Amino acid sequence: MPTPSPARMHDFTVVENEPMAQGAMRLVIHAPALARALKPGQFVNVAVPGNAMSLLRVPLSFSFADAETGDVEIWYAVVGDGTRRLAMMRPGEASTVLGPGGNGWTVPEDARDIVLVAGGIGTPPIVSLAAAVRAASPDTRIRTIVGARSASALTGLTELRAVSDEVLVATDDGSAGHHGFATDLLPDLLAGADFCATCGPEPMMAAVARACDEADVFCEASVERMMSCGFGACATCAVETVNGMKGACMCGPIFDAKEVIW
Amino acid sequence: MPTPSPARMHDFTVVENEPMAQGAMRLVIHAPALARALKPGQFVNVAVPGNAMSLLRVPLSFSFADAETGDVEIWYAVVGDGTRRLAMMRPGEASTVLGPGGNGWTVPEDARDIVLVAGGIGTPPIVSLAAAVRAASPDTRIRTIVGARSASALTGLTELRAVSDEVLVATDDGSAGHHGFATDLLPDLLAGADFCATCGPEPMMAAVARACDEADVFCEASVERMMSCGFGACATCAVETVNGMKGACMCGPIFDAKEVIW
Amino acid sequence: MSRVDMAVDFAGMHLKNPINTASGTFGFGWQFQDFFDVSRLGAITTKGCAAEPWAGNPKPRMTEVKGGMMNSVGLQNPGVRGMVAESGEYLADLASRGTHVICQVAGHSVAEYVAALELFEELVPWASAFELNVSCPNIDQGGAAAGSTPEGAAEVMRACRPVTKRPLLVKMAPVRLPEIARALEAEGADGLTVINSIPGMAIDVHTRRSKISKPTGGLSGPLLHPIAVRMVWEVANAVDIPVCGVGGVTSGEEAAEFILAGASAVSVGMASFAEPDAAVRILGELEIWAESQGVKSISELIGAFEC
Amino acid sequence: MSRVDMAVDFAGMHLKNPINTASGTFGFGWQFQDFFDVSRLGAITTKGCAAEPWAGNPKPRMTEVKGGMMNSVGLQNPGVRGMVAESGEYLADLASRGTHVICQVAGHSVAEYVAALELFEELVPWASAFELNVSCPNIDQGGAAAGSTPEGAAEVMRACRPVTKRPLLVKMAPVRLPEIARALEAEGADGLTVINSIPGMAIDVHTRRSKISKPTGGLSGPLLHPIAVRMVWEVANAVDIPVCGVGGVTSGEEAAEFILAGASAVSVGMASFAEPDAAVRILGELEIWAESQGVKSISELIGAFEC
Ligand SMILES: Cc1cc2nc3c(=O)[nH]c(=O)nc-3n(C[C@H](O)[C@H](O)[C@H](O)COP(=O)(O)OP(=O)(O)OC[C@H]3O[C@@H](n4cnc5c(N)ncnc54)[C@H](O)[C@@H]3O)c2cc1C
Ligand SMILES: Cc1cc2nc3c(=O)[nH]c(=O)nc-3n(C[C@H](O)[C@H](O)[C@H](O)COP(=O)(O)OP(=O)(O)OC[C@H]3O[C@@H](n4cnc5c(N)ncnc54)[C@H](O)[C@@H]3O)c2cc1C
Ligand SMILES: Cc1cc2nc3c(=O)[nH]c(=O)nc-3n(C[C@H](O)[C@H](O)[C@H](O)COP(=O)(O)O)c2cc1C
Ligand SMILES: Cc1cc2nc3c(=O)[nH]c(=O)nc-3n(C[C@H](O)[C@H](O)[C@H](O)COP(=O)(O)O)c2cc1C
Ligand code: FES
Ligand code: FES
Repeated sequence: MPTPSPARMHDFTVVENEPMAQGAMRLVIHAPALARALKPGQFVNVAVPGNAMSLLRVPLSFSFADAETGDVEIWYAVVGDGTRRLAMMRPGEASTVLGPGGNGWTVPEDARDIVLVAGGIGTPPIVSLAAAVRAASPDTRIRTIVGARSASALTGLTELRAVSDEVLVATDDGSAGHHGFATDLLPDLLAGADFCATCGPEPMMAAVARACDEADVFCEASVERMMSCGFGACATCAVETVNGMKGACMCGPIFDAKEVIW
Repeated sequence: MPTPSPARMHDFTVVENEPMAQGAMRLVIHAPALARALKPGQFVNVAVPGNAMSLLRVPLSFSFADAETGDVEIWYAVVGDGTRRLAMMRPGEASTVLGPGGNGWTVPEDARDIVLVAGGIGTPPIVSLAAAVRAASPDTRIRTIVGARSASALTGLTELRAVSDEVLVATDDGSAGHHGFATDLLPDLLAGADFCATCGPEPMMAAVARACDEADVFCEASVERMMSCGFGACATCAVETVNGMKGACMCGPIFDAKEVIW
Repeated sequence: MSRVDMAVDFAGMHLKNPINTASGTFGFGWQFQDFFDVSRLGAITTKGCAAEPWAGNPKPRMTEVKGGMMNSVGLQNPGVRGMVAESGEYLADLASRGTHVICQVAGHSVAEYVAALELFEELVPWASAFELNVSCPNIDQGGAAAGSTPEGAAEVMRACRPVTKRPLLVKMAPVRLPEIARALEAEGADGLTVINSIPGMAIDVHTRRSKISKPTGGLSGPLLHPIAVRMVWEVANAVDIPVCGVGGVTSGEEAAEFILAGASAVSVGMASFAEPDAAVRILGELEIWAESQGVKSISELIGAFEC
Repeated sequence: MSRVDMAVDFAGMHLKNPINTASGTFGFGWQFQDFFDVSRLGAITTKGCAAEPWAGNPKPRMTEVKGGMMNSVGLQNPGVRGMVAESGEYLADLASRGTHVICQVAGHSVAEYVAALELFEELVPWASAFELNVSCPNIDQGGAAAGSTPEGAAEVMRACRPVTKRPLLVKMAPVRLPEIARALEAEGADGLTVINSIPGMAIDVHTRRSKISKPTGGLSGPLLHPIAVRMVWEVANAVDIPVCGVGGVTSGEEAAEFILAGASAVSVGMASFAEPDAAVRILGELEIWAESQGVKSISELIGAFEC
């Protein structure tokens, strides 16, 4: 029998839920057992109250999970009904969360020069990864590219600067950093790198995958799919790979970028 | 063209919403134009927030409508999802209400000795009627019977005592007043009466109608039906009468008790 | 002033906009006159009427279900003559103000449909079109049965077609749509209204009885919407006559889904119960959407679903 | 200890209680093993498997709709051999703990159903029964078509019947139920699972494209429930073989409606997604209801709807 999902049901209460960037919110929930269990790259699946017509949970990555305080931090874009309702949750409000879901990043043990590429609201799994790498190995070189539509939509700069050796910025409209795609900046960084991790819009990740392939750098990508269950029971989250369909919630969300058919 | 419903759309805010008896709540809403328009026996149709799966309003009678303060008082039993959500509304919360709906009582001008029979949560239209009759004519004799399952479920006693010449009580379990049906007490009161109004469970109203028929007293009854619109557009509220089907929301909720096929 | 022309052609009628009302949810129009200017709508469809008055079903006639409601009104109606006496003046005036009035025709048998339609043809010069309701789920014989097979539906259409030169629409049951649509088109239907409520059941598990007076009733509301959009798409792909979409419309975007799926008009149903001016709000939202699509006329969007 | 005997007989199986799981919403069982003791359920039905693995449909495969969800998974499955290799051990153990395992069989053609069933018959001694899915709305040929006419459904059944002596169930499409049910009964079906998801459509009105990768998908969730209860009632009245009710069950009372309408078993579907232990909660609620009805055995309540 394949290994079931590590996800369990947890109660949580909202600690903080505040705007953090254009269209994005920063949520802190208190869920001690979950906070202890989460590994960078995994996700959680949140039941958001307030709409009896909506039965499914909202799958979300996390940027920090603090085993000591029991808090988990989530950054999310308000895009539809579920995230709109989530944005209305007030500190003290309670609900349940399923997690951890998925596999997490697998940075090679010997990686000493890693490149991270985050786009839009794709920063959380990159932030948690960067922090973990830095904590584990103070002298691994971490260079990070963060992209967004516009300066006001950038997330995670402070957090990433705190643990990266270098942080480059790109915006579609040129309002901060490089005027253009995050991936424009990538080829220069890949020389010498031995691992790359990316999370963001699919076209961006596809470009990162291509660049890494050319530069022969092992690359992992965090792939999003519409998820109904988050623990392997429904097959709505399938990712087309060179090895056939693989569920994003169990075999992912982190995939070897070469395996994914972009 | 028949006369359209007098109902209009009103915003309201909750002023008070507190338990008043076993399973029953007292709600005061602020809706000045509605408060001015309501006549005893009419009803209002409240949009209760909190369940996107439930689209219809909750039709409710009123016990008091104060044209000066703009407040309307409603007594309601918590019986299902709509009234459960209503019970969760807090002072200051806002929504909309359609009203006034329906026709109201038509006490004969020359009625000088009236009998009122309320059962369960059917007191509100009886309370508003009693107050109006008393205000219009200080020396009309008002005798009232109030019934309920049990003492703790009785509503409106204080209000009815304030304006009635006599208030009799009946409870199914004998925990207050007469041990038995409200209608057991009726025949004695009907002698000499020239009008009777009743609101409560349908079997009770049917018994009142029969007793009035025997005593030859003109009787009006407030008839409840499942209502979808409350203003004559859907025909879900039909009441079988000797003159054919009549809509409870437009030709009622107050009917000549003789007309209704009980 | 909108920059998009909202007018559409529907079954020989030129509607100032695609918004219509679903039969049985809008009374005879005048019930809404104090809530909004009904003449802003493209059309209204009146409650189904038969040659003679019908009493409808016993109480209770309605229960709420998750995502909608279920009714067993059973086509209670005042009959064509009663309807004309009561509401004729209002409807004639509404028609004169440019809102097309579509009168729905009810019957228990082919002969009753013909009888009702003959009366309508004679008594309602102001009506732009008639809609044959061969799909009411709440009457014991006739309705549901007639509309649920291609043969039954065709038979009603064949008998009614000679009675009037005005457009004849058919309100379709949510079954075997493409087949029945083709059969109706072949018999000369001018347009199809898709869909009538879907039969459902709601049991009070404590009393073990139906929550309404009949074992089954007709479902309305948002729960129907994705099913109805699919059915409109199937019908629009199956026939050349125009379709009016009905089912669970509570917003302009939901109306837009019907239009993209191939509907030329869209009816608002139970949304008007809790919010009497829902139809005109939805019209406004539909207009905003049409503008966002960069078209000159909303008709360009009919069937513009890409797959 | 419950005072009500919750055991039911269903299609030759003696279930310790009527709660089953809907195919495609419960994986192969082991996905739920860390959420609750799966062996508390009467039965589970596994995801439809074909003789060979299927890749299913492109992304996106799911969208939420009001009152439910719509999927176009397209019966992605590892094939019978893959399923047995992956999940066989778990399922054999589950069966040994008294929970009946029903394996669903998928195919694009009559021959493919037979091929898959033959493989199952050979490889899964622990399965109590097989369910033919002739009604998947998400595959281009075969499924939907086969199950949507009495002839098509009968043909699949006729071809599969000789392959196994174990009970054969059929998962029915939400169309022409009584007719098709009678055809299946005549061909030797042991039980009917009513209903599969209803085809629907959800259009992104800004891009004018489907919200999923196919124009239509299968609807699940509470929006189905009153429709499914009606369909179970119709089927239970049409045939003598037992019925399993499926569609929108999120509570014991909703399961009870199916039982009153004539279902011997009830499957929990998408409710398990957001709440992995929904099935066992629903079982508990169903038991409380059965107790409240003053019966010795829940079987007394099967079809006990009064009308
Ligand atoms: C493993 C995983 C991790 C994620 N992490 C984050 C995160 O850290 N921060 C964040 O802002 N978002 C994240 N997402 C996306 C997030 O789940 C969706 O934005 C959210 O579900 C939208 O819900 P809604 O009800 O607000 O929007 P809806 O009204 O459902 O949809 C709005 C838009 O969001 C897209 N969407 C909806 N649900 C999903 C979903 N389950 N997966 C992918 N796209 C979806 C739809 O295609 C649509 O375009 C993640 C998704 C996955 C699968
Ligand atoms: C004109 C009128 C005046 C009313 N006045 C009052 C009042 O002053 N106080 C009060 O407590 N109740 C009153 N009712 C009844 C009240 O409308 C229902 O109790 C309420 O709608 C129940 O809604 P729910 O969602 O809580 O319950 P549901 O879950 O919908 O149903 C619970 C129970 O209430 C019954 N019910 C539900 N809706 C209606 C309805 N529209 N009409 C009749 N019965 C219904 C159902 O049959 C069921 O038994 C009145 C009803 C009408 C038609
Ligand atoms: C109370 C009620 C009465 C109805 N009466 C009729 C009718 O007389 N004729 C008809 O064709 N449809 C009738 N319908 C069905 C509606 O016209 C419409 O097809 C259905 O409600 C779906 O649309 P909705 O979800 O927008 O309400 C009725 C619906 C309701 C709720
Ligand atoms: C993601 C998903 C996958 C499904 N896969 C199958 C399947 O493989 N075979 C099948 O017969 N039904 C399948 N179904 C339909 C369910 O078994 C069930 O009939 C339907 O979802 C209605 O029940 P529910 O409302 O309780 O979910 C699937 C449903 C969902 C949501
Ligand atoms: S989300 Fe259900 S299997 Fe991945
Ligand atoms: S409630 Fe709609 S007509 Fe009376």
